[in-house]
Amino acid sequence: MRSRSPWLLLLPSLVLMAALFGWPLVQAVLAAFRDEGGFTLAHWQRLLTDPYFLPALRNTVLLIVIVLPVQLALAIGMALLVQARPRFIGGHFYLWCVPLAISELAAGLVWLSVFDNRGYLNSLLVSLGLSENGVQWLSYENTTTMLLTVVIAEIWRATSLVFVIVVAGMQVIPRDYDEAAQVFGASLGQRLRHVTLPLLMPSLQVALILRTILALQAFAVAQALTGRDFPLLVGETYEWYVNLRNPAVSSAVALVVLALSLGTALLYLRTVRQPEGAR
Amino acid sequence: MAELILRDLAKTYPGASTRATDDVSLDVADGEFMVLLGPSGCGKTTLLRMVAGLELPDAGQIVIGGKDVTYLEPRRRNLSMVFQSYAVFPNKKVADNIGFGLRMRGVPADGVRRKVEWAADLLQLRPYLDRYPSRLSGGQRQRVAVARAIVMDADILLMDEPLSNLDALLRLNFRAELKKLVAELGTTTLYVTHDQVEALSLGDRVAVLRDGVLVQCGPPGAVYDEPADEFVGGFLGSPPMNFLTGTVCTDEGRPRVDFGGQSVPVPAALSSYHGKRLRLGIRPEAIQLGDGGGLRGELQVLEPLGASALLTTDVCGQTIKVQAPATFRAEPGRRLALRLPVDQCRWYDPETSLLLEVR
Amino acid sequence: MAELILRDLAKTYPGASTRATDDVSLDVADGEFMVLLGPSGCGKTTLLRMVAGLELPDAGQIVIGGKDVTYLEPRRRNLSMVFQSYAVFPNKKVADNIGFGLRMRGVPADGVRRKVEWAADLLQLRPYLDRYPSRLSGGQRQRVAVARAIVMDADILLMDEPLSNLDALLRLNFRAELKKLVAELGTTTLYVTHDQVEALSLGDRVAVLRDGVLVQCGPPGAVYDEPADEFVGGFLGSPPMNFLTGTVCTDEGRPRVDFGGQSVPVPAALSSYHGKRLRLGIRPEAIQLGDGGGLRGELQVLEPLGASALLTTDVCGQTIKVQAPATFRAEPGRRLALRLPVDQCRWYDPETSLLLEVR
Amino acid sequence: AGCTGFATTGGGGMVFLSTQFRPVDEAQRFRDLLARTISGVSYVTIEEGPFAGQVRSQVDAGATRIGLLGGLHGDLAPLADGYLEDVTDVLARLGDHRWPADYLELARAGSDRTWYVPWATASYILAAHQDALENLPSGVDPAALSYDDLLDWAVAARRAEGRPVLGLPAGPKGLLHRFTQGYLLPSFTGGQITTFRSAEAVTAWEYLRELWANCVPSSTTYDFMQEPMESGEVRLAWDHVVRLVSAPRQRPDSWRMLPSPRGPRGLGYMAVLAGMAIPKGSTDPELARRTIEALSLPRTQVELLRSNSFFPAVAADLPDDLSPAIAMEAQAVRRQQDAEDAILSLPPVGLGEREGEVSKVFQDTFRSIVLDGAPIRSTLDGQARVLQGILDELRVPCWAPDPPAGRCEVS
Amino acid sequence: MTIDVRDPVRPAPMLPPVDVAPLRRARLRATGVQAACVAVSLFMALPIVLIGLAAVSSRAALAEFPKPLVPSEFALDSLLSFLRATGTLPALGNSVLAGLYAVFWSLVVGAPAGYALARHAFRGKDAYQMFILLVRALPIVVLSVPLATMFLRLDVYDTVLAVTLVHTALALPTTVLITASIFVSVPADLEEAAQVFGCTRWQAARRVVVPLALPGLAASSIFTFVLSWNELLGATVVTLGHRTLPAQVLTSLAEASVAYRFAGGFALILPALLFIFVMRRYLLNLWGTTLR
Ligand SMILES: Nc1ncnc2c1ncn2[C@@H]1O[C@H](COP(=O)(O)OP(=O)(O)OP(=O)(O)O)[C@@H](O)[C@H]1O
Ligand SMILES: Nc1ncnc2c1ncn2[C@@H]1O[C@H](COP(=O)(O)OP(=O)(O)OP(=O)(O)O)[C@@H](O)[C@H]1O
Ligand SMILES: [Mg+2]
Ligand SMILES: [Mg+2]
Repeated sequence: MRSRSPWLLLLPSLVLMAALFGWPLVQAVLAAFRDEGGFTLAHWQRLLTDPYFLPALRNTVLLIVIVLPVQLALAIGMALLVQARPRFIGGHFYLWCVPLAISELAAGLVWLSVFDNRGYLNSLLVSLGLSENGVQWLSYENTTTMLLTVVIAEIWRATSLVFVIVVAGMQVIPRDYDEAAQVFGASLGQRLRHVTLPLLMPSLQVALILRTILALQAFAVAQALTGRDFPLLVGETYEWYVNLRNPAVSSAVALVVLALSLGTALLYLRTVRQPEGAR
Repeated sequence: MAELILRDLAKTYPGASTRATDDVSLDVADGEFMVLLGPSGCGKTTLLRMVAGLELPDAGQIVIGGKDVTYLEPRRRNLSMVFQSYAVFPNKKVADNIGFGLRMRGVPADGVRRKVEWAADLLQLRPYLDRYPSRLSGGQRQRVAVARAIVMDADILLMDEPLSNLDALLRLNFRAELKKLVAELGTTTLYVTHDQVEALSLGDRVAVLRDGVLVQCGPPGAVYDEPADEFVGGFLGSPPMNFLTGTVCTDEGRPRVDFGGQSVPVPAALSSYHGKRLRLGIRPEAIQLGDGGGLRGELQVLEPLGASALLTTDVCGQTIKVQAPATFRAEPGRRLALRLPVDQCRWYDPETSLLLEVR
Repeated sequence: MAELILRDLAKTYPGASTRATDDVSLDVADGEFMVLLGPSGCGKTTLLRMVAGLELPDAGQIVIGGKDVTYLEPRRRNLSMVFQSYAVFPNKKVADNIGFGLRMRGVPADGVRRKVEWAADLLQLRPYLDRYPSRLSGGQRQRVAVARAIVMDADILLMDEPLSNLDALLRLNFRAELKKLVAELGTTTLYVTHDQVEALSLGDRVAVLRDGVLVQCGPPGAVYDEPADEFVGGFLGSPPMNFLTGTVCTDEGRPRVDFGGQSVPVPAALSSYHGKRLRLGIRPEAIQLGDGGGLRGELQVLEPLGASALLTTDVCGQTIKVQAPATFRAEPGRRLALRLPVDQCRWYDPETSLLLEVR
Repeated sequence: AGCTGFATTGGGGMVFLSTQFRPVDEAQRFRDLLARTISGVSYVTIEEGPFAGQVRSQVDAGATRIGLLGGLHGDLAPLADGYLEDVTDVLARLGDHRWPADYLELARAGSDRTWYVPWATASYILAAHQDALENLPSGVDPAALSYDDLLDWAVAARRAEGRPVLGLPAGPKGLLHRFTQGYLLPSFTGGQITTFRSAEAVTAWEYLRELWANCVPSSTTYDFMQEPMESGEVRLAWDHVVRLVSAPRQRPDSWRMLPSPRGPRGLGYMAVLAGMAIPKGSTDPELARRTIEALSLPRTQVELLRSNSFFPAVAADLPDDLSPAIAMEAQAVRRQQDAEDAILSLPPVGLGEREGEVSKVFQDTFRSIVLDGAPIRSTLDGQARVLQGILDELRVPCWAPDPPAGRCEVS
Repeated sequence: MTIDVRDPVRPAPMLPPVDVAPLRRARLRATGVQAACVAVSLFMALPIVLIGLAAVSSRAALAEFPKPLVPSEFALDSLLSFLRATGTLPALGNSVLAGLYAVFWSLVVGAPAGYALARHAFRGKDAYQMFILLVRALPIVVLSVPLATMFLRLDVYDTVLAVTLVHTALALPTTVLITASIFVSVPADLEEAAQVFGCTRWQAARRVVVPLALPGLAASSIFTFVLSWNELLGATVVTLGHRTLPAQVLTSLAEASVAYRFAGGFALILPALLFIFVMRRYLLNLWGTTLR
């Protein structure tokens, strides 16, 4: 039964992807290296001298490095809460998935209404008398608070994604293993480290890969909150493509995003995996 | 190394209509080896899980070493357990599985390794220490589960059918080792098995459960020889005890029981049952095939069992199984004389099916 | 209702260094009940899985009912199987689990229901038909797996330790029913068990595997009485056969074997081994405790086993286990006279450990 | 509907694809207007980016599904060559509507044919709240501000309120670059491109720095001034008329609309031009032409002003019954246009799709100098090189207010 | 002779009192868990409540500072005009169609691939995974024009089918990876049992594996639907007169006044909330008790 080729099952997806995106993809890659005169690196030069590019790269990486671990930890924590089956878990669970339903833009708007100068947070601070005019959370001068707000908004918006994957993964782990670990004296932390997380590896791997890739694609939240004061790589892609009408440079940025995504994905595939033969 | 006391443990699974264990009380002395026996679904696993703390009782109390642990978290009970489903961690190699509990306790790596190798040798798992469980056979996996439990030197050792998938030889060897081990360490052990031989040879005492109720508890010999009720007698022993219904009558002042044409003499104590119906219980191996005397039965089936032969005979319409020497040969239809030694006969009240005190 | 032929089946698991089955050839006649015996990890499950088509052999051939099925998909082989791990579908209620195979075959609902109820009654699963397997005890789950397999009336029935988690009584009953059932339907059966009694009482023939090699295959009595090699003798029987090493000498022209001080007479055929070392194999239950004659052994341990007592004795530094009547009583240290009936003695070559043809 | 889906264009009919009036309420108002004007046309809105993509891919594939296009000059000009029909004839037929020559010049997009029919215009002005007016330094006429007055005002207002109240649309979708391009630089230097790195430009940027210091810091997130104005965060704002109108519309009494300030060289201002164009292979060129004609009627254009606050592109008399907010805007715009020292700046002409990059030069300059505090001189030199690079590639003449020399160069 | 159920040989020892401290701890822990749940719920829900409240606030109420949590004045006009606008309802229909189609097709195409990844070890596995991620990893904006051209040539331009295709392809990586991670956890012996009992591989997967993998399928369905529901650019470039809801209105949201933005944002999330509500049961697994 192991002999039949898995490629038969993979074929439809391969065909669909190749047919829909294959050619456009090649074109995009070519565009980044070509102008009328053939091969050129001019677009990359243009990109590198652009004052937004390096900050965008830095912000993107920074955001992912901060947000991802927090989300992962939070999602696992939330999934464990679900496993504990407290009362009203159905309701809680539902609320926790709700951000999934919210488009990036709407999410940005929501948090803008909170962090805006005259938003809910400052309203609260002012009415509590903690501050006279509120804090300028989103001011371009406050890089830290700006980053903080984007981080909070991203955590709010996208933790559900990780959470749902992790919960789905936890649902299929037989309870035996956890019970055995309990009997053998493992504390909650040890059970997590030795039993739950390793068994969850496939799901964690997927959650990490998808989350990283999607995080690299997300910019509407940051844009809604901070405008271009907090540029992100994908935002730059849009900027170059849509507003500056320069598909070539846009493709170049896109390729940077692509490289980052695939690089991290490969890293996860190699490191976050169950050893061969386990399970 | 602790005494285990169960008091009136009751547990009903959510949604179930009957109790899984029904007021079970059991005292297991420090270092004692207690075997739990009972038909499938009688609540053995449930009991073990309550002792382990994986299931909380609805009522009752569990005391380990003088300390109440009824509701204590499993990991604070200092016990170890072989799960009926093995529950061997699929993500850990065999060696890590076996050493798991020790490592959780903070035993240094060196000590863990030594213990693991010791257990692996005992259970013939040496060649597999470096494999993942998915690449083991069923019996090998079960042995990993056993090894994981015995390395722990816990106060209480719970084993739920730990040898069910092992071959006789391995079992035999391990049984002996286990007995020695437990005796050396003085671990209090609660052991579920459906293997009669195991139960009788391993247990200091045997507790028989039925539908969640503890029916009898005593030394193996006592439970085997003097089953407290017909259920125990019918359950223990392979083949089980024979039961015959008869009526007490008196012949020349001495009471006899008549099975519908044939009768046997019974102890004088049974005279008070004159005219009443009684149930006679006798083990197949207690019946002697004589040349005459006793009951006459007609041979129906002869099954060779290797070390012995099992005869199914008909006595006045009631079936009696007899264990005969392996060398016994006879054709079905032959008439046999079955001698029932009086001291091997047990008497039961047909209504309550409880053992009657005769002596 | 088909003959099963296995020819030189070899299988090495990817990444494993040794063969799981090593050129196993076995013919199971139409309607025959073949029992597979062997130590844990010897390749029994692997063999069954190859027959089922779940594992493809590296070499060799499988023929069912005259048709080569070596590489055929499992579902076209018309067989059914009890998995060692049960593999009961957790998402289906017990009734649906049992009826699964029938429904796959398109049997009408009514017929399925009838069959399911029949099997449920047979395995005492009636009260649980409407439950999900997670709410069953281990033994109950195993019975579901068995029920699922027997309702199928398949050509070939594969059972991998199907009763390992059941109590003796249930086993006994089911065994009888199974035997009847299989005989009625004429299903060819391949049955893995480690229970000796089961193997000997159920099997038309018994096949013994060791490290992936088929060591002996024959009727239960033959395998038990005349183990083809020391391994089989030591493996079968509980307690297993005793083996004693001795040297052949001739006393007054009649050959004897000397065990280091004591000797027993042996058949004349063994004269040719004069001066050579031999191994004597004898079953514990074949040894008679006499008043004199035979070998003298010193009692070391007496274990009561219910239906009998197991004596461990020392004869000239070699251990002999003896099965004595349950009533036997003696203190360790006592000297016993052990009579070894000549026709119960088997002789083995100490080099190859193969049985010597003596008669 | 299984595969095709449900039509979202209302009645169906010819698709009028436009980047204008995207917000739901605006789109709805325009649809109503359109329905009153001509039938069989569905108005579909789209963002600027996909707009160009759509038109290009449809025309390239030879399967145009659009009848009529609407967009700003900047949206349509890049498509001029190859994707749009020549509408010179339409313009000729409508000759009596008296479009300003500047607009017609733009509509040619640097060629000798007309690619779109000017449809509506808009401009950028100041809006001031009553509270802010109270802080106006004495003696200053709010309707004739200079840039220094504006700065003084902003400072005064900040002192009075305890926080800055001047807002500029420096968000990602904000139009601040139009402020520098069309207002600040022309007012200070008299040019847009040629004077990009002049000494006067340095003064202008120094000024902007100072002004920015008195701006609401979250200005960098403002795309449109309407919300901060409504919320009271901003009391004094500069933006596109459409993006200013909602606060005064709600509280006409609290707000005043003012012409933009003037600088040393005059009052630089910019007009935004929307146009209608016919894509190559239009589904219904006839109906498209009729629609253009109908929407070019002065009457219709006044209605557009009423409903969507875009000013007529044709010469039309504004009626007296406009809503107060629009009337105020109209007045401010007119004052701005009619000032004797007015300097009209155009959005780039003939740059096609590189227009955005020119805008980016101004945005980036703003960012470096004002936000990041980079030295002005060197920043201007650096950006001038980028600008020059683009212009060199395109070899186009300059546009107003720069002198239309043979080739445009940063001096 | 005695029957010693209670074993009177040993005197019954004095039993310590039942120690309920662990129960108390457990209750405390349960309370802690509940508190944590509530905290997370608040964090997750508060912004939704805010946007909901904002959606029904009047413009004046939105402009207040400091804002009270509950708006001083309610108004439904933004929300209503939003709903009444031309095309909103058909667009809603299109979105639902596209979402459901995309869920269906991504499962049909993606789940088998996920299954193959989970059950087979084969060369090129990593390469396949990377390829499938490639598309997600490249910002789709740079693909938009060629994509639209292609659909025009294929004559499926401006249909829900086109949107479905794009969304299916976009959702495919998620579907493949999530389902694979779940299929890995479904014991292989169940599938083998099904095959022995007469199932084809396909039937075995459908009858045994799929029900057990339900949480994973639900998770990936949620992702697909939500992705399709919120996806803007792809839908914008391949449609014109048969827009999905985001393409129809989301475009304008960024430029509308706050009141409209909140109203629009809120209107967009409502149906997705409903969908999640339905799928939640599968995620939490109806048979949660039966699976272990
Ligand atoms: N998937 C696998 N990969 C590698 N080796 C395996 C795998 N499955 C089984 N083995 C090895 O192959 C040998 C035979 O295994 P098999 O499961 O057939 O044993 P078995 O006779 O059924 O034993 P048991 O009675 O313990 O179930 C064992 O030594 C086992 O370790
Ligand atoms: N989770 C559960 N929910 C409901 N009923 C259950 C559950 N687990 C077990 N039961 C029922 O409780 C009874 C006792 O189960 P238990 O597992 O203790 O039996 P057991 O003695 O271990 O049997 P076996 O020898 O078959 O393993 C059985 O009838 C079983 O059906
Ligand atoms: Mg059990
Ligand atoms: Mg096996």
